[in-house]
Amino acid sequence: MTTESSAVAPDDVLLEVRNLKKHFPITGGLLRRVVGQVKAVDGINFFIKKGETLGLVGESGCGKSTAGRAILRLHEPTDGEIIFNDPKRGQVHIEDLSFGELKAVRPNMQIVFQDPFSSLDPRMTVGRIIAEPLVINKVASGRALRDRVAELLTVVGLRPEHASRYPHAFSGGQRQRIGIARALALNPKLIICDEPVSALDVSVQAQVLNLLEDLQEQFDLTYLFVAHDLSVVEHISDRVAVMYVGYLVEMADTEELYHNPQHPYTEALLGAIPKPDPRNRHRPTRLPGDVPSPANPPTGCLFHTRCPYAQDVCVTERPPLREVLPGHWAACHFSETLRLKGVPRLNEIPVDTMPDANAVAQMQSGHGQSQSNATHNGPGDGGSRPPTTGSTGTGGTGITIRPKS
Amino acid sequence: MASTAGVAQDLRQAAKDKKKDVGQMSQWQLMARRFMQNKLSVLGLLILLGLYVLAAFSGFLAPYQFNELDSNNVFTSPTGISFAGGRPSVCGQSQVLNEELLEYEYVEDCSKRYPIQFFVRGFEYKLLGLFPTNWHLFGVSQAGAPVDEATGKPQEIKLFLFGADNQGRDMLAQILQGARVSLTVGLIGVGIATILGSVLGTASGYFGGFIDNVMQRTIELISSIPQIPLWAALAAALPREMSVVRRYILITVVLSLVAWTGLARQVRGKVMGYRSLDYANATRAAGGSHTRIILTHMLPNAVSHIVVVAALAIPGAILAETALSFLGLGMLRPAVSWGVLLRDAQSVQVVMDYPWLMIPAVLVIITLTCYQFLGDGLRDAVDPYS
Amino acid sequence: MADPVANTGSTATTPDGGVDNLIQVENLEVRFYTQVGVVRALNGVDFNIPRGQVLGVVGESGSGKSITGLSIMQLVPRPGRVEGGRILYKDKPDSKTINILDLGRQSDEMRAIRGDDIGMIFQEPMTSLNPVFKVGAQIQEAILLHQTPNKQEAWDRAVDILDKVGMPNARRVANSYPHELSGGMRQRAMIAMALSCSPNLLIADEPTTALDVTTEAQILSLMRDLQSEIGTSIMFITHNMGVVAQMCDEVAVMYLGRIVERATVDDIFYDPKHPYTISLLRSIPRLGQKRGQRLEVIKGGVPDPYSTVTGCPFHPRCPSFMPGLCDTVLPIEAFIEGKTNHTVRCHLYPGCTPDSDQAVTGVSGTIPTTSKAQ
Amino acid sequence: MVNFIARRLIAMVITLLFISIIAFFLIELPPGSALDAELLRLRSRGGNLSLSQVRELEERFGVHDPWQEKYFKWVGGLFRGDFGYSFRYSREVGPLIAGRLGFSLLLAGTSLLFAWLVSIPLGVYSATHRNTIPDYIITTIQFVGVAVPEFLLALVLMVFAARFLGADVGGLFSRQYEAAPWSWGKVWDLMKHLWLPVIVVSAGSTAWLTRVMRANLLDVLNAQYVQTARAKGLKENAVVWKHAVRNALHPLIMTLGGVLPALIGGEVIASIVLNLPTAGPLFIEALRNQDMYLAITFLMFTSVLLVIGNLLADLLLAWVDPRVRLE
Repeated sequence: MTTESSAVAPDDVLLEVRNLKKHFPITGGLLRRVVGQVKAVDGINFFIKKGETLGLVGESGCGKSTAGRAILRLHEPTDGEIIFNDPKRGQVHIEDLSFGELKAVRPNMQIVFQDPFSSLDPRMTVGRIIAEPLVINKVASGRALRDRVAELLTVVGLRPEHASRYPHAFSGGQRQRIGIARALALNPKLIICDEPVSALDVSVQAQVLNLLEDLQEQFDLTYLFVAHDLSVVEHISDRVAVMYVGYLVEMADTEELYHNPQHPYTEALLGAIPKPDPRNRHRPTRLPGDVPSPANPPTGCLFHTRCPYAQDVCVTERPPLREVLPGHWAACHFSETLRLKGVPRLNEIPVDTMPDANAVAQMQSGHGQSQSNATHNGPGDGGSRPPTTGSTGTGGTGITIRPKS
Repeated sequence: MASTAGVAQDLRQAAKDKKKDVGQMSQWQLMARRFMQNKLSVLGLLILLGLYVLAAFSGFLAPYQFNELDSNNVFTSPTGISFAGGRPSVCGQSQVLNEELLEYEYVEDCSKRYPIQFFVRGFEYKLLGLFPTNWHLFGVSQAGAPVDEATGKPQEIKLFLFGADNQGRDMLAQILQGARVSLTVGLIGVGIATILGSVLGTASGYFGGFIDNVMQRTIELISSIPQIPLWAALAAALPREMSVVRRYILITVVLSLVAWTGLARQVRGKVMGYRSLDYANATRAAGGSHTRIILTHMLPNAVSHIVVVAALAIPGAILAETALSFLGLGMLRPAVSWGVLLRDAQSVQVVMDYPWLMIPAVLVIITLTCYQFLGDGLRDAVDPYS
Repeated sequence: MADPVANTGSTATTPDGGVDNLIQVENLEVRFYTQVGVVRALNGVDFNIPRGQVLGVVGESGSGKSITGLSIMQLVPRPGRVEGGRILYKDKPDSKTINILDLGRQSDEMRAIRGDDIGMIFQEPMTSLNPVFKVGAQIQEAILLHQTPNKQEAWDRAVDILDKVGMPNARRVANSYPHELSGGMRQRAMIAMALSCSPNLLIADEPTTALDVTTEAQILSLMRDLQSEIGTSIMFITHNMGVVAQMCDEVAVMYLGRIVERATVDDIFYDPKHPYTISLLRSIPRLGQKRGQRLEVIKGGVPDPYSTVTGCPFHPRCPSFMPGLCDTVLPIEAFIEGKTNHTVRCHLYPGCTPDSDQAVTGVSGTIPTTSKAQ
Repeated sequence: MVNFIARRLIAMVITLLFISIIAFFLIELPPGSALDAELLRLRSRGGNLSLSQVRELEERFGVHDPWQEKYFKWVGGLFRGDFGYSFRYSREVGPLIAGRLGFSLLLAGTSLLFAWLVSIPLGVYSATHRNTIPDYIITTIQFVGVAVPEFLLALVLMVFAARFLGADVGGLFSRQYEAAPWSWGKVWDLMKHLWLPVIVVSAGSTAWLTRVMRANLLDVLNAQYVQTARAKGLKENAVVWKHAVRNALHPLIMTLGGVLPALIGGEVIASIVLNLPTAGPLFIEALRNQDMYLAITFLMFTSVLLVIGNLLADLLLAWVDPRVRLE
């Protein structure tokens, strides 16, 4: 185990990634030699502080998921350092660990997957799925194991008796809760959330996001939140890193990054999101062309082929990720000179776009307890907040939910 | 999405049954449920089970020994049974030489009827290969049989349900005895192939790389030789003089040597698919070893597919044994299998004159069709959308 | 069945002052007869698409929005069947109204409408183009069917239309196979194909869901440009409220095979009435929203299609659930007081509770409906 | 594409090399050589063979040579067109097998064509008329078709033809043409005899291919691009035949590699029952008599055919599906 101390990684940094690379070979030609590399991740640097959420965003194929998995060595990284601040062992270099050493560190870093269907073994009961990490690491057995599984199920908003059921009996949102319970089983410090809500229906997405936030508070978790939906990332992250074709192009605090982007790609991404506001229709900065292939990335700045501000130097020279403002890194030659447009702050949006909070409260009190326990209304999907008990709103007619106009 | 729809169907079905909480049903139970919904497959399974039971009790069901020669009954056609008097009985018959054609013909003598008796004593055999006994399901009462002029002994009145062959052997006895070989040789051959194919396929699919490459090339190589000629060449390599049991074992081995490649290929594909699924990754992230992943995730998930592929491979193996025996390269007399029996029915003349010799072929067709129904039903049950 | 005056949800009018609806769907019912039971995919859907406008159809998976689009084309896949209702189509403002459902699925008249009068784009650009034919040939095929019998002319037009949808080097693209194009390019090619015969209506079934945001932005602005240029009406099926806000003039919100609210896009976002619409809007994280602010949650999930919910289909998840009413009586569609183009299907509003003491009688604009409470 | 073909060709050569080794061992495996059998036969005719004569014969055929030497001798011979000597027929294997192989090829090829021509329309009909009575009938016939052993079908058809059609069955030629030189009459006579073995040989494959075609087409008909084609306003026939079938052929072509060996196997069995002058019966005879060179030559030839067939399948696939060409 490497215990090389690092000046850059102070104690409050839980994970530091230096120059991480993951290349996948391409074979071809007469003899199926390796003729090239898909540079899925091509030298990225970032750190995550204890207790924070780092959002990792980018379009499909930019390498964000690969990066997340390489950190856990689910993909063997090609190059680079992954320094994890293990609570017992201090700073360890994940990439150097042997199988046995890795096994000792792994309980502290877990993962939640995107696909709620393929991430649960259909042949195991939910109880066995959640217990598996505990069994592998011999943490608990027998009665203690059962109790722990029941506890975990309760924590994620399911019921202990669900342990004896099989995954097929659960909806997408509930399955995602099971996946989260499994990740929590070993009391990890870091959880890598690999697009945990992108396969879910919009109404269920909010439930899972809220659960993740609650759990973070409750268990002092640190998240690496990989996603492509910028609104979701903004909602959940303390800091955000933006990836483009295997590189990190920008990283900053969430507010700073969204309101004051320093890289043209970030600006384009933010501008491209269709805003749920019909009175504020806008024409996004239309990026020409497509994302370049990571098998054949462009020279110089990777974004120059589509960048509206590109100049000659961008074609030849690859800009490094540098700290352009305190705590704000960007990989652009012209960050200082460009004035890029971010997202307008909330208070810049007309007030009446937000629904009235009072109405919400009233609506909440409107739902009674006598609600039918229809089979489809799976228990545990009811959000992590206990339902408000109150008078049954029989008299509720149109008046209660009219927002201010 | 497809799998969701499938599950929704199951849930719905269960809601109808209201017997058990589907949420607590394992995949196997769900598959069994889906399988039972396929009437044709269930029918196939029942018929097959019936055939195996018949084969297992061949000694009890056959009134005569399968290798008992009887020159008095060469090519006897199936005996007619009459129910006159409320009891099943048969007529006596005598062999007459047709001097024009120089062939034996049979003349029925129904002046006296010989009742069929049930649970009679006959030749000695071992029930299920274990318990020596001489009880048989049925036999013909010999009371009052005419005396044979040539030998001076009473003529034996015989009941040939399926007729007799060119040496006067009872076809029913032979078919039942042959079923033992024909129904099991493919099954065991595929069984061996399945074990071989699963182990190699899993290793190949899970570890990939060099192992996979060698395996893939080997499989390609073996499947570049046409099957039947390869089978034939392998079978021909077996020495002709060996005991029935040894030949049986070796033929099984020959069948499995060719059949394992297809299985290994399929298992490999499945395992490769499962390996990339995230539940395997979750186990790795929790520190699980390869052995654990293979044993707790890969194999249990692949097993159902292995069963399906194996079930679909059995008809081919049975057909191969029949064909080899038919060609004189598989089982040989004194062993009896359906293919060996059909060897006697190679020419049009025989088929036209003695159609009952084709009864084994009918059984081959029934068996193979049932196995196909079974395999199809299993496949649909395991994977309703592929 | 419906009083034509009731459907005033449009700004487009005929010369004589009436409403000019390109498509008027009335009480559409679609069911799927599967081995294990009947799925009621659509249970009496009413809406209209005014000429030249963009109608957004919003809903989560299983709400029946895609089936609605396919019904208009008479392309509902087996074992689905359109069981009732009318789909009235008017080629030109002054032409005769025809009921599409009266035409045989495979009839010449229906095929003349498909591709020529109504074009369609699907969600998965990766699988919507036939992998074994060149992109140009697939567009040419549609033009040959409806526009010109001349092959060369059709090919040239195909190249033209590819150029028009912003394909760089349209000639080369026309000669490529679909797998040689990226997802965004394929979706452009699909749009080109759908628009090749200048249809009156374009049904876009989640055309950007599978695309990345920057590509989505390209496709959306392309569709907007083409819409204003050609004047095509669009039925835009999506679950993304942001896309709805940016693209649509009118919105229909669907839940479990029913339209629960219909209004202009402005009303949907600034004055939503149905608890489902409101919850949906609040549960999506918005850009610029402060971190730490909790998202509103709709409890539970969309029920599986085989189960039947009595009363209002949304009642098990509804925050304004009224026991004894919502779980027993199916609300009918009624106009919001004082609005002529905003309907809702919720017991909270007068007129929605059929023949009941609680219902305020005499409210104008209650749409008579034949759908029966299950 | 050039790379692709080149790689396949290299793979072909290597495969054949390995097959030759396997085949060689297979035939060498049984105890006692073909010469032993031949000597036995000579002795049984009464002639007294001296030990020196036996030695000489053994020397000539290299019975006691180490296996490598035998193998290389044999492989070397292959390249010179010398396939060895058949003891049983006392002739060179080459000319003995050449004529018969032609008929084998004709039979297998015609059967393949027949199987495709029948199974594609049947499969398409079955898939597009799913769950109708004709579909059930076709499906049932398929199940039985796969289950009926070739020899049985051959016998049944022969009985049928002999009894009801009065056709002269068995063999490939009528007596008057058997030894006659090629003429149109002879070709016509061949056609008249060929239909029966073709049906026999192709029955199993036809049934199987119909099944594959039906299943694939059902899959493809669910594909989005089929819906796209319908949305264009194409006629259903055009949708099915132009857009769906071409994509559904893909797996069918891939199974070509599996159908060919089945056809060759079927050819062997059918030829025995129908008494056809093809290479199949010769092969079985050779195996029974341990006539090594004859058997091994047949095995090699069929393998070569198979490997070539697989190459053709790959090329056909590339032609039908542009995505394969990328490779």
